[in-house]
Amino acid sequence: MRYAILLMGAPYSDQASHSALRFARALVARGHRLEAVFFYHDGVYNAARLAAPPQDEPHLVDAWAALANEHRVALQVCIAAALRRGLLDEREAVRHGKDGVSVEAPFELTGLGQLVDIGTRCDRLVTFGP
Amino acid sequence: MRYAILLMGAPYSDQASHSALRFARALVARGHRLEAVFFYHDGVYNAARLAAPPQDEPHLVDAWAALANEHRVALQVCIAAALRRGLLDEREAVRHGKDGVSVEAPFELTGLGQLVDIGTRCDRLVTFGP
Amino acid sequence: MQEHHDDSDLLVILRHAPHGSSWLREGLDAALVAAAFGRRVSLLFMGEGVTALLRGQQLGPLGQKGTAATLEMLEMYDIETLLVEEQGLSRLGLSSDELMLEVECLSPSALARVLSGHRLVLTF
Amino acid sequence: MQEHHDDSDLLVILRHAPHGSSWLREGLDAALVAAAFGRRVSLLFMGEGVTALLRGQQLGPLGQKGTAATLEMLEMYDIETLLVEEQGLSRLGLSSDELMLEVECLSPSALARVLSGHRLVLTF
Amino acid sequence: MLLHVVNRSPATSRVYQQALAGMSPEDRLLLIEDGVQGALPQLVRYYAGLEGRLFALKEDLESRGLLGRCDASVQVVDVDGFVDLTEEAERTVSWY
Amino acid sequence: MLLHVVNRSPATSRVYQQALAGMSPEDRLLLIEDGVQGALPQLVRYYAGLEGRLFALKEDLESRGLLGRCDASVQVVDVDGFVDLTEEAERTVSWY
Repeated sequence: MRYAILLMGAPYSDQASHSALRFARALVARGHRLEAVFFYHDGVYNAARLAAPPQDEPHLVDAWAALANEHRVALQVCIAAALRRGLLDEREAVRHGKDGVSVEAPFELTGLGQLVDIGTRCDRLVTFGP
Repeated sequence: MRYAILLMGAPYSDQASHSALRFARALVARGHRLEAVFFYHDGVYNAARLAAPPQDEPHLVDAWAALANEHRVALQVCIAAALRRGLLDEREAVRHGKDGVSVEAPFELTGLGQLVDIGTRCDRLVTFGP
Repeated sequence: MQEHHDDSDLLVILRHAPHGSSWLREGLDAALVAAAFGRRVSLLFMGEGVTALLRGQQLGPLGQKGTAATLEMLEMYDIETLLVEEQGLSRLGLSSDELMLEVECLSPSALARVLSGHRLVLTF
Repeated sequence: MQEHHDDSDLLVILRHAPHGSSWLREGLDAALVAAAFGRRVSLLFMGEGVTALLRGQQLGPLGQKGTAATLEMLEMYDIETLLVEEQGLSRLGLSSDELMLEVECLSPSALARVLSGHRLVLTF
Repeated sequence: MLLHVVNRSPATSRVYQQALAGMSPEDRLLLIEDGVQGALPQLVRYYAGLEGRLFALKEDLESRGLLGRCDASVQVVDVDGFVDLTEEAERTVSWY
Repeated sequence: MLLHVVNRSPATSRVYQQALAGMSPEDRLLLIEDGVQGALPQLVRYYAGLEGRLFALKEDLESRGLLGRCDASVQVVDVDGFVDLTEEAERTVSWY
């Protein structure tokens, strides 16, 4: 089946990101297609490329990136939720006159329309809240 | 009296930051001394220097900086909570080999010992949670 | 009611009060975008979310807008199905005629039917 | 008990379960740092926080450590006053002899006295 | 005397129980943010026994359209009154 | 048939009430994260009437030391069982 995940919890604050990653890995291991993870509300913090967790803790940002690269999962970050929280890719940094970048590929800033789109297009949408 | 504030809520997610700022302004208007705001848990996200909220919304990061500059309030960000959430100043960026900076003055990364210190040293500590 | 809840619909459940968090606004944003993309959208106000519909809301502590103005625009977006959890209202001692918009009150059994009747459900 | 709650004390209230959020770990970190700085620290486990003391905890979903190992180090930090809300335990059907550390159970009236008796209270 | 601050509604959160459990007979309780819902006549019963010691933040009532709906037993204070309360109390304990 | 997912404990949150309100008689409920506390014998009464339709996530019970304490009426599933449940249900609705 085609799945999508909606993640709304911040990493290192709530278990939501851990639960979503565990579920995502189980999905692909079972042969399902995970089309996209959509990051909204505090879930957008999962895209913070500068995250430097202690060595003995899971690196969630890297874990999402690995999942995306291995299984062609789109990592879609709500642009409106991200901008106000200080998460900008290079294009948005230029557009807002900021001298720094806090989001990079495979995470992509995108509109809420994508959430509606994957929600409708996929067979299953599973939400992980904080 | 000497006050300190402990802020644990993310900006743009919960009202905690708004409540803390409003309370801080009322404090200094009344002639109290606000020594420090300590940012912990998701409160550390208040220090995200790249935040780009819509024009018609309050800019919380700038509002904290203005308060700090006008009233000599220390803005102390828990370094352990900040690093895992992707908030690094220049020194930590170098130390962790990251090519970007997401926290700048007047916010300063500091240890939890500072929280204990201001909590003991000030006459009042008021916590704003998410 | 049946015609509102066919299989092409999106149900957005709003469970949070205005000003206290961004949940309400972010849920409404999702609803507005979906409507702009041509989806038929229903809103369900549950629990504390029913307070979003109270009259006389004002700016937040630092002058931020809140959500009342957005709710007033729903009709422009063709979002016309506004459902309210009856129990959510009564728990707060409110009645539907005190609300700023016309809504349909749902009994507990109707609530479950509404959830089953939508193709996509988003909880905020 | 009185000697534990003099005016130089810090009370850290832990109200969250392990693994579900970072609150418990962040509260414990504050307690450990305060103890390392020479403060006398008491811990109060309230509500869901009492589950932090259950035996047999294991790694989290992605292999993260949890907080049980930290709790076992409390004695090394001279954090010896471990208070548990009696009601928090009974609400979950637990009793204090099922816990991994020796604790003092507090009745509702004792709870309020403990809060009043500390110079600094941090709620997590 | 301590000031306790609650920012969640008793309609959906049980945090009010923790605050009440931690309160001494002379302590005060201030409702802020979503917590001001607790000042509604229908919900104020959760705070029975706090007569004269129960406060709610005016600005948060106002922004939610709740100012006129507040139960008569609740003392409404603005943010300056909030500062007063923290001055008068030895310590402030927040429940969220 | 829908799958409802609850991640908060009925000991401190009233979210379980919203999930129950949204459930049809054939819907299923899965407890995850802090929600697995609801599988304790003392708390499972909040889910009365869900016999045969109440599930709890094994890994989250295990990491909390709760696996052996689970009420007999709760069906324990691991994360693969979670995937099964989402396959079998038309939709998943999360309450948090």
